[in-house]
Amino acid sequence: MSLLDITDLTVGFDTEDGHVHAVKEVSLSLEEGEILALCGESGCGKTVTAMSVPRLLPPRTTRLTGSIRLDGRELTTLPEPQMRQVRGKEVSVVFQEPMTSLNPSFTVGFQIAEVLRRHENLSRGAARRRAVELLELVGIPAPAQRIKEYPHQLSGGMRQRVMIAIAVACSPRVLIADEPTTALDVTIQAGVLDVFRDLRDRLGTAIILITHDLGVVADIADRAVIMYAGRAAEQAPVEELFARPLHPYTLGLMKALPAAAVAAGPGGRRRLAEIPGMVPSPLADPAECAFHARCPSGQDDCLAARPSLVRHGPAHLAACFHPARSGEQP
Amino acid sequence: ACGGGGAPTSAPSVADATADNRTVQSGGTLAVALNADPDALDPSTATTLVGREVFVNMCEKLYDIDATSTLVPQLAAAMPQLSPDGKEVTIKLRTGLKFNDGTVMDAAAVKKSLDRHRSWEKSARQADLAAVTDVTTVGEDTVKLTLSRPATPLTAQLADRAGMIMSPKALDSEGDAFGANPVCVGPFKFASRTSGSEVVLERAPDYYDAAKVKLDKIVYKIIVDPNVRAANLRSGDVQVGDQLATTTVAGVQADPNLKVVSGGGLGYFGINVNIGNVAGSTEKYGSVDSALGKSPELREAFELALDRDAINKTVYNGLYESDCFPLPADSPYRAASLQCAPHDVAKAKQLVQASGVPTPIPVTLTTPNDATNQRLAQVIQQMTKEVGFDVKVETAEFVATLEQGGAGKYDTLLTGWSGRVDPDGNLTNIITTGGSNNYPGMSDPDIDEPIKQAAAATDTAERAELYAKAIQKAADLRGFIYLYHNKYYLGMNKTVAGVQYFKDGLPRFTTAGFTAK
Amino acid sequence: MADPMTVSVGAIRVGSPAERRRRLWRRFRRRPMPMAGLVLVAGFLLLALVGPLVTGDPIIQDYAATLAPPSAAHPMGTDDLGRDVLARIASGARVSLQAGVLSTLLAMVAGIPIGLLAGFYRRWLDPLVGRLVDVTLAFPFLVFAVGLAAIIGPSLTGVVLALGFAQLPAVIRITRGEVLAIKEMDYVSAAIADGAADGHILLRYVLPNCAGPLIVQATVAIPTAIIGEATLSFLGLGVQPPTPSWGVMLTVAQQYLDVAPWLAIWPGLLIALATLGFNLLGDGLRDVLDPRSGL
Amino acid sequence: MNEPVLRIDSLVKHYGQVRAVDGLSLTIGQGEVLGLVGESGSGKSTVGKCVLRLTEPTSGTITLGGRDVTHLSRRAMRPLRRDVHMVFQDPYSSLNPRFSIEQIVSEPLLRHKVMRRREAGERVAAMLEKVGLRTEMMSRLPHELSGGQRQRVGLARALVLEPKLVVADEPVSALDVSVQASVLNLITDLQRDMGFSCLFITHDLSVVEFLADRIAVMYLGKIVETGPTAELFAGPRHPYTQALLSAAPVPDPARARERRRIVLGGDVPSPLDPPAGCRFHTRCPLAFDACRTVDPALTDPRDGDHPAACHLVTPERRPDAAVPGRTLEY
Amino acid sequence: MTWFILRRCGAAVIVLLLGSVLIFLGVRALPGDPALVMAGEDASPALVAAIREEYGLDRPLPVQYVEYLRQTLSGNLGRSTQDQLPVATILAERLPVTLELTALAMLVAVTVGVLAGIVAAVRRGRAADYVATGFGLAGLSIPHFWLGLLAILLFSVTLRWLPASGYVPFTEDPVGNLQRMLLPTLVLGMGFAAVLMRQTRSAMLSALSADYVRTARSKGLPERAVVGVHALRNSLTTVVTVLGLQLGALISGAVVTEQIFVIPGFGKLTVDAVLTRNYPVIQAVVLVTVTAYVVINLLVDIVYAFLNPRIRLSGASHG
Ligand SMILES: Nc1ncnc2c1ncn2[C@@H]1O[C@H](COP(=O)(O)OP(=O)(O)OP(=O)(O)O)[C@@H](O)[C@H]1O
Ligand SMILES: Nc1ncnc2c1ncn2[C@@H]1O[C@H](COP(=O)(O)OP(=O)(O)OP(=O)(O)O)[C@@H](O)[C@H]1O
Ligand SMILES: [Mg+2]
Ligand SMILES: [Mg+2]
Repeated sequence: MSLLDITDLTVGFDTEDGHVHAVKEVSLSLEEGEILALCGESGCGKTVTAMSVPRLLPPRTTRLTGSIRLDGRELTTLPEPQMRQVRGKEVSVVFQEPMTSLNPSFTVGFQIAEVLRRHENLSRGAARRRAVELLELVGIPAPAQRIKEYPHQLSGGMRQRVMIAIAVACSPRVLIADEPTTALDVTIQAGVLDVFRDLRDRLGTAIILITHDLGVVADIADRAVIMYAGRAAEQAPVEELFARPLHPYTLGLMKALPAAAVAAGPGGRRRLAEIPGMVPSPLADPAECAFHARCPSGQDDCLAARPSLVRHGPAHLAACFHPARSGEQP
Repeated sequence: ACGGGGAPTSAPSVADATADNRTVQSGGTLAVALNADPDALDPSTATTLVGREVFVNMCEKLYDIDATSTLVPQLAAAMPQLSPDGKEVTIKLRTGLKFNDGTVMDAAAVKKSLDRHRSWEKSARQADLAAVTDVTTVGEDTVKLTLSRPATPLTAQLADRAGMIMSPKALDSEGDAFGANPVCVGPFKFASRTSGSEVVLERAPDYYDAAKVKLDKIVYKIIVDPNVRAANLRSGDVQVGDQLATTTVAGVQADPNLKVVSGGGLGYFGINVNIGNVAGSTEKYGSVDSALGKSPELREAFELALDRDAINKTVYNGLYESDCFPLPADSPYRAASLQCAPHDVAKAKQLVQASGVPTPIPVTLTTPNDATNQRLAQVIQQMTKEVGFDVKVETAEFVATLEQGGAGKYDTLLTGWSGRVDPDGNLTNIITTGGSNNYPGMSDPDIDEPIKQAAAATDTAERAELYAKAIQKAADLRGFIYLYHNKYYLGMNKTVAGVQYFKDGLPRFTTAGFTAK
Repeated sequence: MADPMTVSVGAIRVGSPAERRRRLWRRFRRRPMPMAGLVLVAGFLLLALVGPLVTGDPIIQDYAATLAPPSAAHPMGTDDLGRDVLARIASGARVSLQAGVLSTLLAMVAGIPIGLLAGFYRRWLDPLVGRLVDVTLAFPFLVFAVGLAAIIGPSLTGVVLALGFAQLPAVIRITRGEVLAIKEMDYVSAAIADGAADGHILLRYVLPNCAGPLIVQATVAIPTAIIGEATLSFLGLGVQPPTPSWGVMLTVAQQYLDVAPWLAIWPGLLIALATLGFNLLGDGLRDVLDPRSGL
Repeated sequence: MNEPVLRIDSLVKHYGQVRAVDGLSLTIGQGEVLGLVGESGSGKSTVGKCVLRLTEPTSGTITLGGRDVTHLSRRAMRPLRRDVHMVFQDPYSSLNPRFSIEQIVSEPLLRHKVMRRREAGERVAAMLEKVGLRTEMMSRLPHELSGGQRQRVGLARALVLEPKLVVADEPVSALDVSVQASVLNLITDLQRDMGFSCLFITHDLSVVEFLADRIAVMYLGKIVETGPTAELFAGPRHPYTQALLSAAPVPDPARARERRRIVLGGDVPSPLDPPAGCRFHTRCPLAFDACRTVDPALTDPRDGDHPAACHLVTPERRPDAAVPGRTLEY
Repeated sequence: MTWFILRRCGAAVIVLLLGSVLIFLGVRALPGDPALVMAGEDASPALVAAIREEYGLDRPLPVQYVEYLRQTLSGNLGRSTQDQLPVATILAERLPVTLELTALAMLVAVTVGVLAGIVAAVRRGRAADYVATGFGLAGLSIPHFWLGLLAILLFSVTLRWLPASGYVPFTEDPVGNLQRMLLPTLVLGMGFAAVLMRQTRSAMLSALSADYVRTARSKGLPERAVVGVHALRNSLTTVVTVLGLQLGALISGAVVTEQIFVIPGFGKLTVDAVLTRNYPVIQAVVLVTVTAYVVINLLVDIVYAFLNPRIRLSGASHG
């Protein structure tokens, strides 16, 4: 049994335009101290998958089936009061937009202390002292002063560190980081990624890292799940994934990176590999391979049925009828 | 009493207030709803009817009227003594009277007040006392007025604000601001005033007839909206509601706890037709360029088109008295010769046709913007439409209508006059040349002369005859088309008795009180 | 800032303009409240535009039938001068419509250019306009209206002017706010970079993109103006007799509350329904035009 | 040598107290693609806006095709605008939502009276085809297009007048990898075909590495290093460039984890109050006394085409020469 | 912050000056000669002239304005032309009445409006939301005066539960005062409660969909804290601003309400003064309302600044 087990998670939303199939039959697991990357293009369901765990999706429109077990405890059916004990304590979240994710009206100290007082029953003073320690932990200089400041007084990188401090305040088992560095500059991003690595090493926190940047995946993740149109297309340990991508979509993503083209060789007519076409509408869920229309190796059988996730190596799964021959270089 | 063919409309039965002789107990506060905010409570400057309503219980005058509108002495001991040439008036005063601040009321005090009324430049009484050239005291209890000409209406003026006597002590201490804290001789004395909201009077201990006074306090509440006034009366928040709108009389009457008494009838209401007022009523008159202004025949047609009884019934629930002359039908000064022409659409049409003016003839009717006047205007509009007039109604605030009237900036205009006991007060200023209220700009020696002569005459019948001449002339000229005499309706809780309500429409509370349970 | 999520739903959004309109209409139609609003407003417009043609003369008086309760001849009864209340209601709807629409139009015509210029030329014009808006806001509307009626005489024109003036600050503020936002849009920069003249940018780029909030504002302003007209007429500052307006009718009705309550019921009810209709419609439009609130 | 298409001399732009650009010079030759990189807020966009006179420079000169345009009136500037166009970052706000695609693309044609409305249609259709959009898109409204398609429309609008210079401000940053690849390919293709020069602004090093002939690196309103792409990537001279390169994520787990990264401390200082001396000294691992007081000039130690603004980069004290106690790593 | 407050104060002063000119000119633009009004039925040209001189109505406008400004600043508001009472005294009598009315109405509006707004936002799409939204729409759609009339008809005339109208000072008869203020307060307050409810609801809705609220939820905070601390605090700034802006409407509303319920307050004073061309009173009344509006909005700005750390700490404010 893993720390976190997600089985057959299907999430949809009722909207005015119809039912949005956001996530379909996704299964994944997370081990203690592991950094699992969820990647894929915008709208492929990364956020929805991850937010299903702490149940932070809008309750009135969300239709969720499947099972999410944390340490064997089923979260999908947990009553809301207990769920609140899980949120922030066992599962915590770092959001993408550091500016808007912090409440502009309260000091960062208050916002950190709040979670401590809620879950750890710390006194006001103790919570404050702990907040200072936490800011130090995430690498903010002069933390004793910083806790008295308001979010708008901090830079983007610092705000994101504050978000992380809030998230790790109660030493959660699972930390979900939704594109934590996308809004940050590269030099800042490097520092923030270091904080995650450090937390994992020191606290053993398991991290689900959502990103669309394969560079970040390569840098920090242990394992990665590539999602496409709400489904997991491929799942593998990071080295394996980069060395032997099986799904044509994964391969396409890797080849589309400018860095890949540059690495492929200097000068001349450099071109990036394109993935033609567009992501299918999440309003429909046809029983065919969602990637078929854009797939270079697609064949008729891809239209007939939907490929399911098949094991191709010890920990390497791909959902494709015609996977790239292993060894094809990205 | 009035022409127009129909029998006079019978108003709903109204009890006669003066006939209410139930015994009342001593004490209590009477809440009275007034229909407007009085102006300054200074007899010299005051100009409003509501002001007079307050004064009547607080500031007694040399003379007063009684239930039959006969002039009677009040602070004076007797009716004035006239010298043979009519130019000297001797007034004997009652003795032993005190102002409500304890000061003794004597001839000196009367002289001081009369002089203030007469000669203070801000006094609105100057016109009333214009004939008086000097006031002298003869001993403690007599004053003598010297006149420039014989002036019969003077006694009536002295029965109104011009005859109110103010405490000399208060005049000395308050000066021009006497109105903010007035002191007179009266059954009640001024206690306090909240601007626009209420005036409070208290029983006056120094009053000479204090034993008659039962109420401790009168609170006048200013409630402008007639429906709210009626509602307050019904809910018991006030026990007396002044000047009920005709629309609310029936409702109040139907209430088992309330009764309605009527008074007034001296005033009148009608249509000014601008026939000569081009630069202001006190300036030189000229010729007005409007169909009605130019043509007496069209004016006649306009008047003939109006069904006064229908107006009274539709607009006023039949509660007023239709008439076509400024003096009430029961006035001793009204000659029997004065007869209204009957409502006659056919003749009106004929006149219009004969005039040769193409129809519809445009007429602008300026109207104060209250609901009742607007209703009246619309009825006039409809009635005259039939004979070929196209009346356009233009409402303006009351104040603006007065100004337009004075300045002659109107075509036709609805106005009224609150009415005076002496006919002179209803005529001189209004239909004689240069009168400040002569909005139509009527000017005719056959009007001016008889009125002037009547002011000097003392015999009632003689005066009546003179007035009849002037009035008939004015009626032919049709600068003002009289419509009706308005009556005042006073709503009262049945627990209130002893209220006196006369022709002048001023509820007197001297003897009023709450009935013993 | 780009919203990455919308890129992904791009697929849903594809469609011809007609399709898009149909989609907005569908979103709108599904909501019961805005639809009710639409029905009420349509009814009101029908009453105002067609009503007077089919009902009787609202002015003709019948002294034999004053204050008659509703009957077959007079479905809503008659008033104190025996006039048909139904006919007066229908004509009154016209006055309300005029007061509502004209004053709003006036405010828009005067306010939009001011707002556009203030927002566009922020440095010079904006502070001045800001202060003027403040003063306007500080001036109690009714005092202004009473004063205006006193100056130009009570009339529909006065009402429209006063109501239009009262709406002006809102229109200026909304326009200005929109301009400030739109000015930051890259498509405006692109037009400037192309060498477009200011006038062209204001009219072709900025103005059309302010339309949404301004339309919503109009649907909020019209009912306010309808009530405003009624209030002013109620205070005797509105249209001139014999023209019926709902507010005037209420003033008259006020005198007969106990003997002829229907006189007060009809105009009061219609004012409430008409304004309710516009308010519901406005709420609905706001929801539909602002996609965020739809989710 | 030919007159450069664009020359910027000691450009200064202050927004009130904010020193967005503070003495910047650069040139772009005919047909050259210059990549301007730097972190958020370093003043990249401001440079672009100054070139197009979307904002008035505080001082300095801007020369377009040999003509000083810094102080031209708006009217006098108008004819010159035929030759300079801009592509924006945000595919949502850069197209007027009320205009059809055809209107958007034809606007420049009509404005500069190149042709009349009737003829413009064909030209627009041709241009749309060039950027890979079907002509039936002409009647669509922007919100009916996907992000990639919108960006293509933006390109079509910028290129329809065949300008000599295109300022592209982060044209692909908001796009998903697969879309980004096709737009980048498109830009390279068009640039080669049409031969326009390009000021390409981005914060993504891998993009400029793929696309640019030359690169200029900005830090807090100044250029700290510039040089031919390959040379700069191979041997970055300024410590900031070095840090930037080392922090850029590499989509290869092996390389990503092996390489040694220079993690910069702290945040980018506020442009409200930039540090005295070398602006980078607050974060520079190699800073010494002179850096705090003296602002280094851009110099190339080898008198080549690759100058850097660092006290350590001098003919005597070459940056790679060991300074006691400090080493540059890369 | 200081800079911010200073700037706001400066703006307020400019608004007040502009306002005073407007008031002065506006009053003089009213047709109807006040002297004539004062002279009344018995007006004679001499009397009118005397009054005109007494009130300085015969001097040129700029002179009158400067004089007016000088007198006003020195606290001398003149005497009412209606009853000779000093305007300052009248204001002192009337102001507390309107203050009580508006304060009570505000209290009703804020309690009902803000609470209903919060509940509606939190229970969006459910019965409570529909009830609150319906109430909000009704409040917007039903004219004040109509509501007032119906209230008097029902509660005073038909049921006789409450006095129809009038006013008793609180100090004289607290129970009577509250009894009389109940209906006007409710009538006036309900309209504003509706406006506030709608504003609070939409402010709360946008706050509730803000990222920081999601963050608060992700901390496992109870809904009470999420709504009551995080969302509410940020909605309050909007609500406070709306409150300030609504003040003008509240004053207008008070005019009508006072007219219907015959409350001797500022609103009634205003209308009466205009109708009687009581220049000194009109000027003073409008000046006081405008000043009140400006001052309250200044206070609102300052409160806003305190609620909003961005302004409090930097003073940088745009727009
Ligand atoms: N609350 C919601 N209501 C309706 N649809 C939603 C909602 N949240 C997400 N979706 C839809 O679900 C799909 C998956 O969204 P999700 O946010 O998980 O994508 P993502 O992979 O995180 O993308 P991004 O990289 O843009 O964050 C999208 O099509 C999105 O539009
Ligand atoms: N209109 C403006 N008013 C005031 N300050 C501005 C304005 N535009 C930009 N700035 C400031 O100028 C500095 C440089 O901004 P600029 O947009 O040029 O940076 P950038 O390098 O393009 O950043 P990014 O990568 O975030 O787009 C920033 O600090 C920014 O806040
Ligand atoms: Mg996401
Ligand atoms: Mg930028």
